[in-house]
Amino acid sequence: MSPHYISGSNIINLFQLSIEKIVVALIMALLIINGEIDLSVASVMGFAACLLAYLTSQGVGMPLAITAALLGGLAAGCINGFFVAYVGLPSLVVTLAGLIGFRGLARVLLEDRAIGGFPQWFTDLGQKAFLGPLPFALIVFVVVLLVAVAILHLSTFGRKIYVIGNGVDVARYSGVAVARVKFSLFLMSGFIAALAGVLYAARLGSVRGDLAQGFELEIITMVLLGGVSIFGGSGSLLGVFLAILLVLNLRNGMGLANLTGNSQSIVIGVLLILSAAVPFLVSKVRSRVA
Amino acid sequence: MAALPVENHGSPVMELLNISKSFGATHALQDVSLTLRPGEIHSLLGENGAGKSTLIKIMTGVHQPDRGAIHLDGAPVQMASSADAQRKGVAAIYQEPLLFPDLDVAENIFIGHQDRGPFTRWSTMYEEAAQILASIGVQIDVRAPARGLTLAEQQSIEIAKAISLKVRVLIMDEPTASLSAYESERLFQLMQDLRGRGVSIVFISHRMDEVFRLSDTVTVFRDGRHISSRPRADVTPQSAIAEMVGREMGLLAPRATTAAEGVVLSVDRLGRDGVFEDVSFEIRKGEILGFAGLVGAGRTDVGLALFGIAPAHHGRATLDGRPHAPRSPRQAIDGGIAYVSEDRRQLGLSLPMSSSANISLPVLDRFKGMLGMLSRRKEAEVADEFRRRLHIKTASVEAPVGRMSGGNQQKVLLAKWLNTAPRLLILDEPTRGIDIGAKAEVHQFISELAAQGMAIMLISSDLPEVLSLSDRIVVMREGKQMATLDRKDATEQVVMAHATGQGDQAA
Amino acid sequence: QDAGAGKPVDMVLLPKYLGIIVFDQANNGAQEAAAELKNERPLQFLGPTPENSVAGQIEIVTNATTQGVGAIMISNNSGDQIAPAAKAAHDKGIKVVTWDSPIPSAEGEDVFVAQVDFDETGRVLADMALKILGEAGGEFAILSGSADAANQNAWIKSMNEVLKSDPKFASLKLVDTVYGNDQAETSYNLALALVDKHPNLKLIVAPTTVGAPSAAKALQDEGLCEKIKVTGLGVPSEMLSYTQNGCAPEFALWSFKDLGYLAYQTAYALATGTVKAEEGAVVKAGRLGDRAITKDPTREKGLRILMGPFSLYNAENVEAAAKE
Amino acid sequence: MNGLRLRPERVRELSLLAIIVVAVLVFATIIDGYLSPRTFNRIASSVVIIAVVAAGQTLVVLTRNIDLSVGAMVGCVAYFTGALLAANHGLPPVLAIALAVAIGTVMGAINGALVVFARIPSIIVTLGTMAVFRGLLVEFSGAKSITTANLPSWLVNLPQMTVLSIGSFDIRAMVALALVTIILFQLGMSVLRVGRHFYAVGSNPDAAHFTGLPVRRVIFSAFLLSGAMSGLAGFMTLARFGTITVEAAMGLELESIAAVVVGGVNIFGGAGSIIGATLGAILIGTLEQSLFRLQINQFWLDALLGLLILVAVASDSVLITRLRRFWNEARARRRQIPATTDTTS
Ligand SMILES: Nc1ncnc2c1ncn2[C@@H]1O[C@H](COP(=O)(O)OP(=O)(O)OP(=O)(O)O)[C@@H](O)[C@H]1O
Ligand SMILES: Nc1ncnc2c1ncn2[C@@H]1O[C@H](COP(=O)(O)OP(=O)(O)OP(=O)(O)O)[C@@H](O)[C@H]1O
Ligand SMILES: [Mg+2]
Ligand SMILES: [Mg+2]
Repeated sequence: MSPHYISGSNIINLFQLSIEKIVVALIMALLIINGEIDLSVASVMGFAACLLAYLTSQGVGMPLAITAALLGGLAAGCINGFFVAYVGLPSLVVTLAGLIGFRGLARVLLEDRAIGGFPQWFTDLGQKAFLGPLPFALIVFVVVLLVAVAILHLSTFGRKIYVIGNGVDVARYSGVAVARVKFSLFLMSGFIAALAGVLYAARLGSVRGDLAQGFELEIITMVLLGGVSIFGGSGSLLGVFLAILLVLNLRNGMGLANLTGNSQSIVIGVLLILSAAVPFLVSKVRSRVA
Repeated sequence: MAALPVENHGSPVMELLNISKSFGATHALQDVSLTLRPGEIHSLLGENGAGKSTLIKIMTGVHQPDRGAIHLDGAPVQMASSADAQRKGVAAIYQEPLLFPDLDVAENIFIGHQDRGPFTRWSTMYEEAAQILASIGVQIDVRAPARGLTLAEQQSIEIAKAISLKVRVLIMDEPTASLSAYESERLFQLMQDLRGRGVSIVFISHRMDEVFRLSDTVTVFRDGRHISSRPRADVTPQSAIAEMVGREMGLLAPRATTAAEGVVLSVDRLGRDGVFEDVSFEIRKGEILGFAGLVGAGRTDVGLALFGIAPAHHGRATLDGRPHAPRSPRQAIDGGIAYVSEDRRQLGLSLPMSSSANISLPVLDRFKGMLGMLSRRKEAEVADEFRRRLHIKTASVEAPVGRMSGGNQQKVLLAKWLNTAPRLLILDEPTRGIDIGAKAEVHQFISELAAQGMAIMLISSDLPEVLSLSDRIVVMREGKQMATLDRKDATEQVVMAHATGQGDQAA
Repeated sequence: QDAGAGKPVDMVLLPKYLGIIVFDQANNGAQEAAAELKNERPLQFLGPTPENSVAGQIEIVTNATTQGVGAIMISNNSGDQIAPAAKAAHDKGIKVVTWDSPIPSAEGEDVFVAQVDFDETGRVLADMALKILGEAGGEFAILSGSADAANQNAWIKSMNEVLKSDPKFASLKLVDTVYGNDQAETSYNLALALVDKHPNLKLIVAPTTVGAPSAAKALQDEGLCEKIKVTGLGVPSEMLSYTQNGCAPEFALWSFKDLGYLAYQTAYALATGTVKAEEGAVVKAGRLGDRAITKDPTREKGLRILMGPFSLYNAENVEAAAKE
Repeated sequence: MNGLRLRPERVRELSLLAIIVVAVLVFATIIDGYLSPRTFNRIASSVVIIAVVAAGQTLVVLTRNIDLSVGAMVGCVAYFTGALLAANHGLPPVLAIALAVAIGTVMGAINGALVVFARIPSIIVTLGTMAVFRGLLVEFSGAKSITTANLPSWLVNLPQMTVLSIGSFDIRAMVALALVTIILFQLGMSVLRVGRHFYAVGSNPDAAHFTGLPVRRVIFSAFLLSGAMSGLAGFMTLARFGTITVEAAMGLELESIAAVVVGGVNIFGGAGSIIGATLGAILIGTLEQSLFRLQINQFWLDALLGLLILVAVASDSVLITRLRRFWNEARARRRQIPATTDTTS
């Protein structure tokens, strides 16, 4: 093991490098437990960041641009949520459309440009420590984690998420406002994705149309790896949090051992398949033994 | 279609010898033997969980027996899979027909055939399908997709499939559970027709009258054991029930009416386009208003309208004197209505979740504790109280409902809705598919609730149940209210006459 | 020979992306230098896949910083997005040398090893265009890499300036500039789209080694090589067939092997402390001789070491060059 | 009467065809010289790769599964076939194609085995194998790319090869190859009994099991064939682009799913056709190439494509249900059978 592995700054680095993904993963967990999926998160991240960059390039002030970017994320979530919750289309397809469409809007906004030159305080927010040694995004992550835990595991809303994930009809017949729950989750997902996009823009210091492209797969992988059932109704944030730690450490460990991105993705891909296969194999072995 | 030779007293077509089957610690079947003769209708009786379905799954190769043998025509055979069993002439029709909604009727009949060559010959297939359906007197368009067919039509297709496969043993697991009386009647004719062709039929039903009308042989199971097999003439309903439950048990006794003053729900000319129309009735405090009719008569839809799932388009209803027109179940629940669904597994309970979570669900807001968070302790306390009150058999109220037996699940479902402390309780088929013991308990409990002053709307296709529990009975047919009968005027004959549209002749 | 030769230094070489042939050549050159300098520590050649280009480079730089390597050599695949990570490395005492593509703001960068003079590149591209189109000139379009690639943007800018300032190029008309993101498929499609959009197009200038062969292949597949030519920067072995069949009569490149070699020499000298990253310092770069650190004239801030020169390839010399 | 013979699915396909025609006409009015053989060739050559992959994807989606690894498979096949050809210039073309298909088939078999035998949901399996295949490609290739210079000349010249010229409209060899494959597939699906098994398994897996259909074999074959089609597409990608880097065909999985969805294949299995998916691919390819042509950028393309998918699915869920009800009623009326559930009359 590399001696650099356990240093405090490395642990912060380890979060910092994937912080945007793991913030979004928390909300994705809620959505998947609810029996839906949001494939469009990475595109919404890109869209929000591009909106921010576009507005600043047009001379709009940073606070206003950030607000607009977050509102843009809410709007994206609103569109996804409307078609899933109120029109009743499958979220896989709606958010696939979103994945392609919002990325398209991001491209329309920035075209071929890369826009940077953000104010110092904004890039510092993404790049410098904010509270003690902790960067701002890490604090955001902790806050989102706590809020998500409170929502999913402690609140009545969280109970509704599970019930809907286990069967929409039972929830409906029990007086649960199914559409409203789904719609709010998509709103949350859109908002958090936009927030993550803004954070990413701050960390990178400039924005291109392809910002965060392809992140959705890693985000979903972390959630599924955390034991959340792709069919909805089961899973916990503890599992997701552990999976996040596992993925971050694996990536970091492999990175420090100079294994590059693609070996890492092989390992994570295999891990994902194994984590889904193990419960089945165990039950099979158990029935053999019995 | 060539008729098979009729031989009523031939040697056994199928024999099960000393079959045992366990699922983990559950001994679903222990040392069970059964003999099936050609051209007989052989009924299996037993409480829920007695092992009937397990036995037929072994006959059709879905499960493999732990011990014992299966003989066909005297020779031992292995049933490797349901397809294998079909090839050997043994097929099953389940309570919920298993069709392919996207394929058309003819394909549904023939898709399982292994011997028709590598190509689909569409025109030949349509012709043959039409012939088979005609031969059993069913009129369904063979080119229509199976999606959207009625349950009865779907069962006809299953039977056509069995005929096309030239089966010799046809197993029917609770085929009438969701059929109207008229549709059941058609099915019985078909069964007799098949028997005439020499097909042996294994028939499972919880309805005694059907069993005693149709069977040649009656077999009783209890707790995974074979209790008796006798010709029908040697069995009475009472003796069979005694064997099923292991004790003597009276049939339903009518309850004493407790209806008091004060109208809880009043419904005036309620209607929903294309579903039901002009339904009017009142329910008073402590009154049980029965709803009788054939399946599809629209009783559930009236309940769903009042519960806000599929709101009414016409007419008006008042609850405790205030207008009642819920647009969602939430509004209905807040208004004081509870609806115990007929479909426990799909609509009633969240099976992977605990009883306490299920019981608190409709009124979750009442279980808020600190900071508006959910209080699990409060939930458990309430659930535990219901566990005692309803004699729910479960190790813990935190255990998943899905692992409980059907009867206990039904009690949890009742608890869930009683927990809302409703003014009006709508019970839709509250005892469907649960065994006699649990059923009696549920009946007892419904009576108690009425005695305590709750207004109850009881939708049931179990005529004796409606007749013995209700104070008054509304009979529906095809979305119309045919009659509202006082308890003293209601007999099975009168109710059925109204339900089948023969009310005028009967009156 | 570097005075510090023989000292062990951990070093990382970062290409823009994996899977592009010229970067492998640069790696070979760097390995050659490592052997010459007797650095016993292995050289890590780590790069991102194109789909996580920016994030991938940041991650690799950050990890290298955590490991506390001696020097990082970066071919920057974006704009200033890498700057914070480079600065963090630099602040920890790690030498950061950019090569092939610099950090525009020079933030966190010790020195940029420039393949050629970026202003010269513009002129070379313009010259080749003029040579192919002849005195009559005509319409041409640029097919570049990613929109924020520091090196390509500098080249395009200098080419535009040359076109404007030198009357010799008055007959050349730039009609479009598009970005294929160094992806073969996108570049292919963009080349065809350019052809359709501009019926009088005579030439596609692709200052990227991915864009040039993709554009040539597209024209060849459509049977348009008679009408429209390709030029730009290309690898001889990839361009061979197109040069021979006339699709791309002439293109230019420098030796990426030498570039890797020089980057390594520079980074090693900085890391061992034999040379300071300041104007006027001189790196003794083995077979490439002495190279001085100067101010980078193409950026506001920043130092650079210039390699050069350009090699022009055409039907006469391309076959020999491809065999190298 | 004849109108009644049109099933809702056919209506869906015809309307898609109409949309394509309208799109072409609209583009023709705003782009000079659009209606030309060149445009046709351009669109055809780019559509066929999506269409071939979409045909395989259709089979998978019909059985209630999804294959997210197609892009990675196409990339792998293109690379490995390229490497093989670079090493053996003498390899006959037919064998080269067979090899490409075989490599794809093996990868499809891995997906299929994991889904069928390890019982892992396909979305997880293919999400995983997508990363694994792509990663292996980078590892094996040593991050080097295949370039036309290494490839035999017949392959480099294949994209220009024309099998049939109608006036100045050329039918290119690769387009023909793809079309023949797709037509064979569609025929197989409707004429072969096993073709209908894909529909049955997706329509009701439980019923398929109890009916004795080889459910596992059917799902396995779906993935296998999706792999095989990706193999063919990989070969076509190699021939078309010549330069194969580690990210070849990235994003094709989304395009193929988009084509399938726009083509009216039910994402929940059981309904849809290869023809529909092909039309979906044609519409997407036409938009893509035409917008490229119009603006020389794809900026609006993705935004439009997203909208297209949304509109296609939304109109499906509303229109197809209506159409089907109408169709049922009309048929029933013709046969004097009450359309609704009234069997009491
Ligand atoms: N797949 C299974 N796994 C575990 N236990 C099972 C399984 N199938 C049946 N059992 C158990 O075996 C016993 C017999 O069940 P079976 O379904 O045969 O009863 P049944 O007589 O058909 O009841 P019902 O009237 O409710 O249909 C029950 O205790 C049941 O819980
Ligand atoms: N399996 C089915 N498929 C399609 N339509 C159905 C089915 N079952 C019922 N319906 C339709 O629903 C409407 C009324 O059914 P509803 O369930 O309200 O009747 P019910 O009298 O409550 O029957 P049940 O005894 O099942 O409760 C009718 O129009 C009928 O055609
Ligand atoms: Mg049973
Ligand atoms: Mg009902």
